[in-house]
Amino acid sequence: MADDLTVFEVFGRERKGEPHRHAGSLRAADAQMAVVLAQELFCRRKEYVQIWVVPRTAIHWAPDGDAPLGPEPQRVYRIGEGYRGTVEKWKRFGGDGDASRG
Amino acid sequence: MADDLTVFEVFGRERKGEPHRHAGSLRAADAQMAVVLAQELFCRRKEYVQIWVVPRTAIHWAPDGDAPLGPEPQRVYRIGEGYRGTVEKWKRFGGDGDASRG
Amino acid sequence: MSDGRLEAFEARIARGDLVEADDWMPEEYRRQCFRLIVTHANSELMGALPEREWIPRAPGLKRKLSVLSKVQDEIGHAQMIYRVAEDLARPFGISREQMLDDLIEGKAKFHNVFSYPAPTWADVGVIAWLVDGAALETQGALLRTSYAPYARILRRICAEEAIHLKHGEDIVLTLASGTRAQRAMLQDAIQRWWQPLLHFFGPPDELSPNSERTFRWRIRTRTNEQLRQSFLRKYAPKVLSLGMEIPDPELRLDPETGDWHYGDPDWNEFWRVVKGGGARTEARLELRRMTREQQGWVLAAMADPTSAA
Amino acid sequence: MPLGDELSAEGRAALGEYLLLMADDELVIGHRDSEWCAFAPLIEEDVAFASIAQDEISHAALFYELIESMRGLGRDQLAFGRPASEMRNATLLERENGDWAFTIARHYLYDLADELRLEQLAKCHLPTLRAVAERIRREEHYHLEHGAMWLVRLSRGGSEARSRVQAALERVVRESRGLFQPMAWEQILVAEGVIAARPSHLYQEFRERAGTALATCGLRMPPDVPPGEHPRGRTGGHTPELRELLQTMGEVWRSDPTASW
Repeated sequence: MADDLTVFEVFGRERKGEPHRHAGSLRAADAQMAVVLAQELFCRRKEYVQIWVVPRTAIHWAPDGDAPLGPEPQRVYRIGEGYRGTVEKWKRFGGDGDASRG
Repeated sequence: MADDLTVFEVFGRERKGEPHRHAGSLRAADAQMAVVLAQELFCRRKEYVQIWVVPRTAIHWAPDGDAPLGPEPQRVYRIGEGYRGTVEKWKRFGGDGDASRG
Repeated sequence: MSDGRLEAFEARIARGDLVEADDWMPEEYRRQCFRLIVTHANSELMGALPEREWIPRAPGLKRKLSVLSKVQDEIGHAQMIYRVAEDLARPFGISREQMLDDLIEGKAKFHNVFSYPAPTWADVGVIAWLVDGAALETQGALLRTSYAPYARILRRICAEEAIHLKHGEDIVLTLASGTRAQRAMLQDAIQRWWQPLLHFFGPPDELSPNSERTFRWRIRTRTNEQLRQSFLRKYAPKVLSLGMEIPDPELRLDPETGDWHYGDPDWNEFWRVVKGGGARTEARLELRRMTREQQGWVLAAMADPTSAA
Repeated sequence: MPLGDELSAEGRAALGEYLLLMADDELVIGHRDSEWCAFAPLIEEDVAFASIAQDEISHAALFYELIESMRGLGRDQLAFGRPASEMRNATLLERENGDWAFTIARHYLYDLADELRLEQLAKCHLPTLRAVAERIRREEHYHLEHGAMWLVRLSRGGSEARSRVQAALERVVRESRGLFQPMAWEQILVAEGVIAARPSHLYQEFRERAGTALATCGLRMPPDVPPGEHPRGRTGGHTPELRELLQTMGEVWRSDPTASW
């Protein structure tokens, strides 16, 4: 019987201000039932102020192969590491190098 | 015109063992475009090892918020279309529409 | 009936609660949030244009990559913010398309600074360092805004702006320690950008009905003057330490208060620019209009139902 | 051990020429890609295409650094300091961007040609060059996926989009032979075992691979052009569009090449 049920992924928001996080998955005949079940399974102790329920077949994911997401190695000019020389350069002007970050 | 494009929600896993967290959303013409664009919108700095991309219309939620989060009035997304068409490597394009990424 | 909800809403805000996209909110709260957020999105999109002119001319492979990456981030910020604005404005029936049309037809506002020309490479350093520094002040203060979807994207925007700041510093420091011509180019850029930077924070808050409500509902948490002072405290000393002059004879630090006193930055110029009179405003809006016409066919191809996979 | 030390003097010179050709290809297409920044047809695509532009420029930097290790000329000197007559890129890549259909069609077919070239390099026995080729191939995987996605979308996006993309393919194919222009030094690299076959001999396989790929996108591969009309960018036969590009690109750097920027 179980195999004609659809798998749904469940996401929950723990508090206002927090993004939804994956909480688990469940099997159900349809979306309405999945929502009811999810509230039962995941909200009994008010763990979440809101839940999202999504059929697994509607999820598209990346990466598809083994290539990692994002460039390898990391692009240094996109992160702070690419500009570590500025601390040194500020010293030449008597600055202590990080004041502008307050 | 741009507002006819479907809204997709994006979830990302920061490290192995971490649950997927909601990272944001984007508009795209279809799931293939959404997955390709989501990679550069959310992973330019290696923020995630994997991302899930879901059309917003496939999301069912509870408890009901007060404002509709659901399907865009002009373009109701057909759940059937949610079946996972993919763009394989250049040899097996999404063009023939049924290759599964599974 | 809704008065009950208004009280409850205001009590929640006063307690420091946050508002999510699908929560009930007074229509005026939604309108005020939308006004602030769509102006921010427009500013990010228009803000990319002065530096964008320098991607093709950036000297050296590292600078070419970092200017391109920075402008890409600004477009990425616009994407995140328009998405928040779209979800917020759906009950008003306003789409992203509508927001872009209003921007192009000069009906929508964006930050004054992005109407100014960027004639030299030094402008790229000054914009990335000082204009992004100013933006980081206002955005940092908005991290505590009550509208949660906006606060969430601001965390990422501020983290990326902090990297843009280092990229800008690196250019400015290289010019400041370079040839006489490079130092002169830097001084000229600071000369041109100082007044627009003071304008960036807006005139001192006369408690207009708008600003009073944005504070009561904790959409904004710091006044224009507080933000301007915070900017001056951080950046005026650093500009001076480079041996550069600041074009304001009255600029001085008040040792007791730690505040900087500055000469009147000509608010008529500010209002003239904000109402679309900036030197480059029309040219940049025209650029966006032309692009929209040339690419209408791509948007049509994306929306074409026959092509849905 | 600098790259190519175990090769003969001619072998090293030939390798330097091949690296310069690849570096100039990637730099010029990366520069053209970057011109779309802030003006792509959809804000979400604007961000994605700016990453592709950065990839190509970064790949150019990798090749220029390999040449720097062999000839001592700095990577910025190589990229910003040479006139059009010394640039080795194929003319197809220097053409202005035109509409989105031309940009996508050109990029996709160039990515296919580049993939063939990189597959060959990934088998070469010089470890440094093999490692660089491997890294670039990983990032090019995304370019092919991005190009395929757009070609499928445009070919099924209604009549105007379909005719624009088919017309763009006609223009691109007319100049794609220039990507495989025969060069004198090719034979030396084969003789010294750096690569298994002359790069210009990859043209037929390129046409087959492109034909298969376009068919699955629902598009026709335009016919080949008669041999006489092939562009000769790799031996200095450039267009005014490259001269203008280099003039713009070098404007600040050339104002004082000895200064640090």
